[in-house]
Amino acid sequence: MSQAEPEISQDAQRVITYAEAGVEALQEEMRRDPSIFYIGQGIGPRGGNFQQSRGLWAEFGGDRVRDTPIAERAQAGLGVGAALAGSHPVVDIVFLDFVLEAICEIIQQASTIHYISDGKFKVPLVIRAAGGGVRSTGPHHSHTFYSFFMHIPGLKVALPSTPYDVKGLMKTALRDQNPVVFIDHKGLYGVKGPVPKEEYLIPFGKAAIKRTGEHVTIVALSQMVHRALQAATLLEKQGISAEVIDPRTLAPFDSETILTSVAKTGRLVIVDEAYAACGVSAEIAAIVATQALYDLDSPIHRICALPAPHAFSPSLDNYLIPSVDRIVSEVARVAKDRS
Amino acid sequence: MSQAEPEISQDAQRVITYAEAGVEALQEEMRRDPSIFYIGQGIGPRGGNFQQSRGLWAEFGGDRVRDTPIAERAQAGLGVGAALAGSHPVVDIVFLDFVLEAICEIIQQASTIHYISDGKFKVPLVIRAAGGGVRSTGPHHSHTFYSFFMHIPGLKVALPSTPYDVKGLMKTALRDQNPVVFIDHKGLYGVKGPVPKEEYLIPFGKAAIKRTGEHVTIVALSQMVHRALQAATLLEKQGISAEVIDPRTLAPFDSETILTSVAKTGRLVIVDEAYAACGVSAEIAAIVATQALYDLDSPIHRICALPAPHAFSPSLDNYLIPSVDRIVSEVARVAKDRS
Amino acid sequence: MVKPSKELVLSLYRGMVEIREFEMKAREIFRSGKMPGFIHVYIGEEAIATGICAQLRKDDYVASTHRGHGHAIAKGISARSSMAELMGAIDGCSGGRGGTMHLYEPEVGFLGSNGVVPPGILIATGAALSAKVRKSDQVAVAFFGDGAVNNGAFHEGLNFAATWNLPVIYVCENNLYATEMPFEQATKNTDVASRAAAYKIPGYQVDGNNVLEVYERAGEAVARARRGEGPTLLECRTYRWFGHHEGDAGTSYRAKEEIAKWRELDPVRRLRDKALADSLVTAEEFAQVDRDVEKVINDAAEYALKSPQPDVSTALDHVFSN
Amino acid sequence: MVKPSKELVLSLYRGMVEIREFEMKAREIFRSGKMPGFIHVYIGEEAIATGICAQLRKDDYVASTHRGHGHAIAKGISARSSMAELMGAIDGCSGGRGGTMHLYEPEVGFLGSNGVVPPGILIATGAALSAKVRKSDQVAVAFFGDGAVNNGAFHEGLNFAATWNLPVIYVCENNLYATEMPFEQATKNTDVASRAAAYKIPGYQVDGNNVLEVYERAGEAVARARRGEGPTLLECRTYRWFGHHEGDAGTSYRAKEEIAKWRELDPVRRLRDKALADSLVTAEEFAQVDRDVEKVINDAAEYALKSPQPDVSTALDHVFSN
Ligand SMILES: Cc1ncc(C[n+]2csc(CCOP(=O)(O)OP(=O)(O)O)c2C)c(N)n1
Ligand SMILES: Cc1ncc(C[n+]2csc(CCOP(=O)(O)OP(=O)(O)O)c2C)c(N)n1
Ligand SMILES: [Mg+2]
Ligand SMILES: [Mg+2]
Repeated sequence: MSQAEPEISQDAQRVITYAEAGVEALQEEMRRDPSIFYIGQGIGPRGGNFQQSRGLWAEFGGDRVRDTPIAERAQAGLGVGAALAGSHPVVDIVFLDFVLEAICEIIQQASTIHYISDGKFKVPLVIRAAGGGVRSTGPHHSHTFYSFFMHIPGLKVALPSTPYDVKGLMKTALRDQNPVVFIDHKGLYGVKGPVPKEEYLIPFGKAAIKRTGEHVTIVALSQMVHRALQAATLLEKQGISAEVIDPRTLAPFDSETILTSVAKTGRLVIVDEAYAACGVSAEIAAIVATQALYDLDSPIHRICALPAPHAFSPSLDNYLIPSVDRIVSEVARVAKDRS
Repeated sequence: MSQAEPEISQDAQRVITYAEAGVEALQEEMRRDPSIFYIGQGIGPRGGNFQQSRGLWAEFGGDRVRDTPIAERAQAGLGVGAALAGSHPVVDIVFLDFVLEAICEIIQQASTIHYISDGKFKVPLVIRAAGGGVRSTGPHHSHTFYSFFMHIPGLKVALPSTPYDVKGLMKTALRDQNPVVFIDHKGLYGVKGPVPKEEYLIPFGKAAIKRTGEHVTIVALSQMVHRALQAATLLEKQGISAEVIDPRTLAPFDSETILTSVAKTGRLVIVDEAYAACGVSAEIAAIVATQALYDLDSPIHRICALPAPHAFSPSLDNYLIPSVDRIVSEVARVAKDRS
Repeated sequence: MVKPSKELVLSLYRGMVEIREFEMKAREIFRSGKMPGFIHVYIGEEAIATGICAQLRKDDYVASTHRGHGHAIAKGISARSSMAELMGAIDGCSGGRGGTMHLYEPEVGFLGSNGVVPPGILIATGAALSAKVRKSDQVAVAFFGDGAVNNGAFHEGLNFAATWNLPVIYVCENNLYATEMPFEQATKNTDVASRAAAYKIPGYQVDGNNVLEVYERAGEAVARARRGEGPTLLECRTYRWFGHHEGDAGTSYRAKEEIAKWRELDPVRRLRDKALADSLVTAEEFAQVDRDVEKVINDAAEYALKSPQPDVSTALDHVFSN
Repeated sequence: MVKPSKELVLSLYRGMVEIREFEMKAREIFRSGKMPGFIHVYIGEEAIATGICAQLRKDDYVASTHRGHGHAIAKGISARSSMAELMGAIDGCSGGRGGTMHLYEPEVGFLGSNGVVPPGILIATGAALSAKVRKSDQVAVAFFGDGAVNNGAFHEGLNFAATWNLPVIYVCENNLYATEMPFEQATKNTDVASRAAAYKIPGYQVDGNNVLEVYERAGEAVARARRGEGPTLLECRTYRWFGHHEGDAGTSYRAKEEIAKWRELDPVRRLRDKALADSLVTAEEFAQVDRDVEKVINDAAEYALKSPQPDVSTALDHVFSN
């Protein structure tokens, strides 16, 4: 369970963007499996707000790649119905924020039906959306409430941070027979990374150790993985060796990799762009405090969005979200704590 | 901050139900403040599914107590608009489950407007709903996702467990100038308790120590407060003295009372009818693991709903939700842990 | 209306009586205290599920509501496994996990009753979309009450189906009340069929207590959908004889005269009287159906009452599928 | 149409030009790279906000959309504080916390533009409900695009207002596209005004590029609402000259000819030409307005560009109110 990134990603020569990686996964799986179709606002000819569906409409046609009116609740509800009837729909809500308009269908219907039908019906449904803020997207377009989905049994949740992970996890999502909430990050769509041409899948529930280290474990999510890695490089100069773990999926959740790391480092910092209260950062803290209390040499520490709505003004916006500087200084404090 | 229940509740001679206590609070405040009005499904002549609005329509008339069609999103959206226009609406969604249909308006609009209008607009709005399961209410009528609201800054969240708390907290909610999500428990509406005739308010952010104890701190929420108290009585017979704390409001959250208690007992068990992952139980664990790690003599422990949809069948239903037996045995294990 | 055949009359009669007797039995068990949860019975409205589903193939889809026992039975879930489900027992169609508001059966295309008011509309629409994308000629039916039509999901669902020309039939069971709220307090436009115009689809008002009329209208709508001509909205006017759920007498907010008037329009008796008057079916033939059904229902009750509760060792099974 | 007075024409002209010039300036600043976020400009649609708001009192309410600069200015937020808000600066009407999609101003009843498509409909309806409960004669206006009408919130909001007879005017700015999606792909019924029938309220189609027509229709609807006779739906047909937001050219999914045709229907020029032809207003009088507005907008831009960003020490202020 607890290994550094598989070899394949290091060997890969080819470098593509996070958005392209998602498209490739969809393309490959849609070619393989005719039951997959894709619906959402602007995902047809336009190719998605973030180019996250570029080329799919041209290749698969309007029957399998459908632009929808602005009706998120119905989009999700139709996805559930289609999944029950044997399709494997991908419903792209584009902005994670607007998943709120559809969350009743995801939580009440999609997450429960397999269980309450005694396993008779399956709900193979991917709800895709991009979370996080980027360039003053402001209060209604920057949300990060992925903890809501992790709270609910019956949902799987993927939260990729690299092109490699996007592709491997999306392919897995499209073969999973359960509802999967697949959360990209708006700020990462243009980020490039190595993605092999050969087919690969990334299993759900397997964290990636994005950097190995000895003194402190940093668990970071989504875009914060990149900031944590930058911070780790800077911390190295202070003589602090940080291990950076990206859970990659929130459900199933790979506690083992984190527990193993904390057993080694004795220190845990969680970095999340979401709010702290009842966030994934709380859950990770709880997992360690309930299962590995005696491994800790220092209190757990959380670095999260400060508790205010997402502000438009760049000054506030940048201040509210964890920065590399903040991560460096707070991790350093934890690493040096000898209390 | 950290005191046992105020004297007044012990002295009170009068005993009324949880449902009646809520009605009384509404009645008193609606008499005092003409800007309050109340809308929801079946809260008019019918007096609410759970008699939670009994008599209000008769007293205040159809203008201030309005039955609505089944349109939760609009109910909440209208509440926001009315609050901006100077009213103080109470929107009763009746079942917490159906707050999901309206949560977009609560999170995107209600929670943000004061902040993003630079403090110019206020959103004095009470969203009322009853959570939890009772007698096989099943998968669509038993939800407990109050952690969602605790996650979001700008929302206050009340979660009363007794008639006394319902009345005092509802009165406070109706004087608060912020959106308050007020969560009753379906299974408690018929529960009786002392409620003084004299006016009182319970400030938000002040936990109640429902029972003092020495060996272990149990933080319990909503209906689980009652089960925890029953368990504490049984544990006493085993020589285990448990302190039972009810946070009463989740936002603001009274960490201090819990930290003080854990400093004394060295052991923390959290009992919640909600799921563990990213739940309030996670947040409480995180608060203690980040702020009071060295006070702990034993790993934190969570007793929560098992991770499955709410099942209809009584056998499963009872098994999935924490029972008094389970609380007794798991708390005893923690209290005796000498690892 | 075309003259119905004897077989058709007997089969529709049997369908309605089975639902009626199933519900009467469920009420009896509920009142005995043995049934968990809260049941919403369909008595008085049997003609709708029966007339509609008689036009469907086994592989067509139905999505239903909280008041869904009748739809389930009409679509082909057995009385046995329906009743066992109401008991929360393992032989129920949902293994006891779902209960009264959550009957499921893929074998007969029953995509679930529902504890939430409007999602069935969306689920049926989604199934219709799936059929269309798969180029199958299956059709989907959404049953829903008057309480659902003022909800946003109704609007979104019908707009999708109209725009994409999906093979779905929207069946509004307008029984004039949503819990205790009269429909005319929930909307200014109480003519549900007229709302079809907003989506540019056909909408018809149907006498929901006349099974032959429902059957005929359903036939047209299903044929239209099957031909790829898109959705239809059918407003079936009807009435529930009893309260919203068992425990509600249904008499505090509805006038005695109104209840009596609608009881006069009993769909079972109307079909029977008409067929007798037309000398199409004999009293003995009807009586034979009654006796058959009684047996089926008694057997179902016995079966359900004997079926055990799920073992707690299975409590975490089926949270996820493989 | 009644003959407009010279004062009215000049005031409507001024209103439209102020919005036009505000938006042109905002585009300029945006293109210079100094403006954060993404702006959605209102150019081409000025007649609607101007004509509607000219019928409102200061204490009436408006709830708006992502394309809300024009509504804000028409309702009385100054160009200065609007432009500063677009800069995320402290002198903005929302202190820089809201930005382009979140202008707020209680002083003039502006209940916010919105980053989410349909909630303004509900917010205006709620404000109207508040007015009614308070027995005030205030009215509320919801502006929204064609993109909102297929959303459930539209349906729920209009049904509430109709049923409760609320003083609200629903103004659909039908500019034929929602981002890149043509309205006829989003619905089968592209006649928005006709949808009023579903709620039994009056609905009118209005030439949204004719400010006098908008003004007149708005006057009737506001008067109706003020008299307690309930809501009205106005579908104002219009067109945005540019892309959905700055950065989208708006040309890949819209035909050149279509854009050209609508530019011909420029509401500012139409009003001007008509008034000149009627010899109601002189060219010099219009030119004077143009010069005045130019000054106001240049001043606003200067003011906004000088206004500082909020200090981070205030980042956690106003999360809660006392
Ligand atoms: C979204 C939602 N809101 C509220 C409820 C509670 N509820 C259950 S049934 C019902 C009334 C439904 O009335 P109608 O649709 O007319 O069906 P009927 O009971 O008359 O058959 C209500 C309000 C619910 N189940 N779902
Ligand atoms: C609920 C929701 N879904 C999606 C979006 C993304 N979005 C922003 S504007 C827009 C198009 C709106 O079109 P329309 O209502 O016609 O207004 P216009 O831009 O044409 O003025 C979309 C889809 C959103 N803001 N809110
Ligand atoms: Mg009804
Ligand atoms: Mg538009």
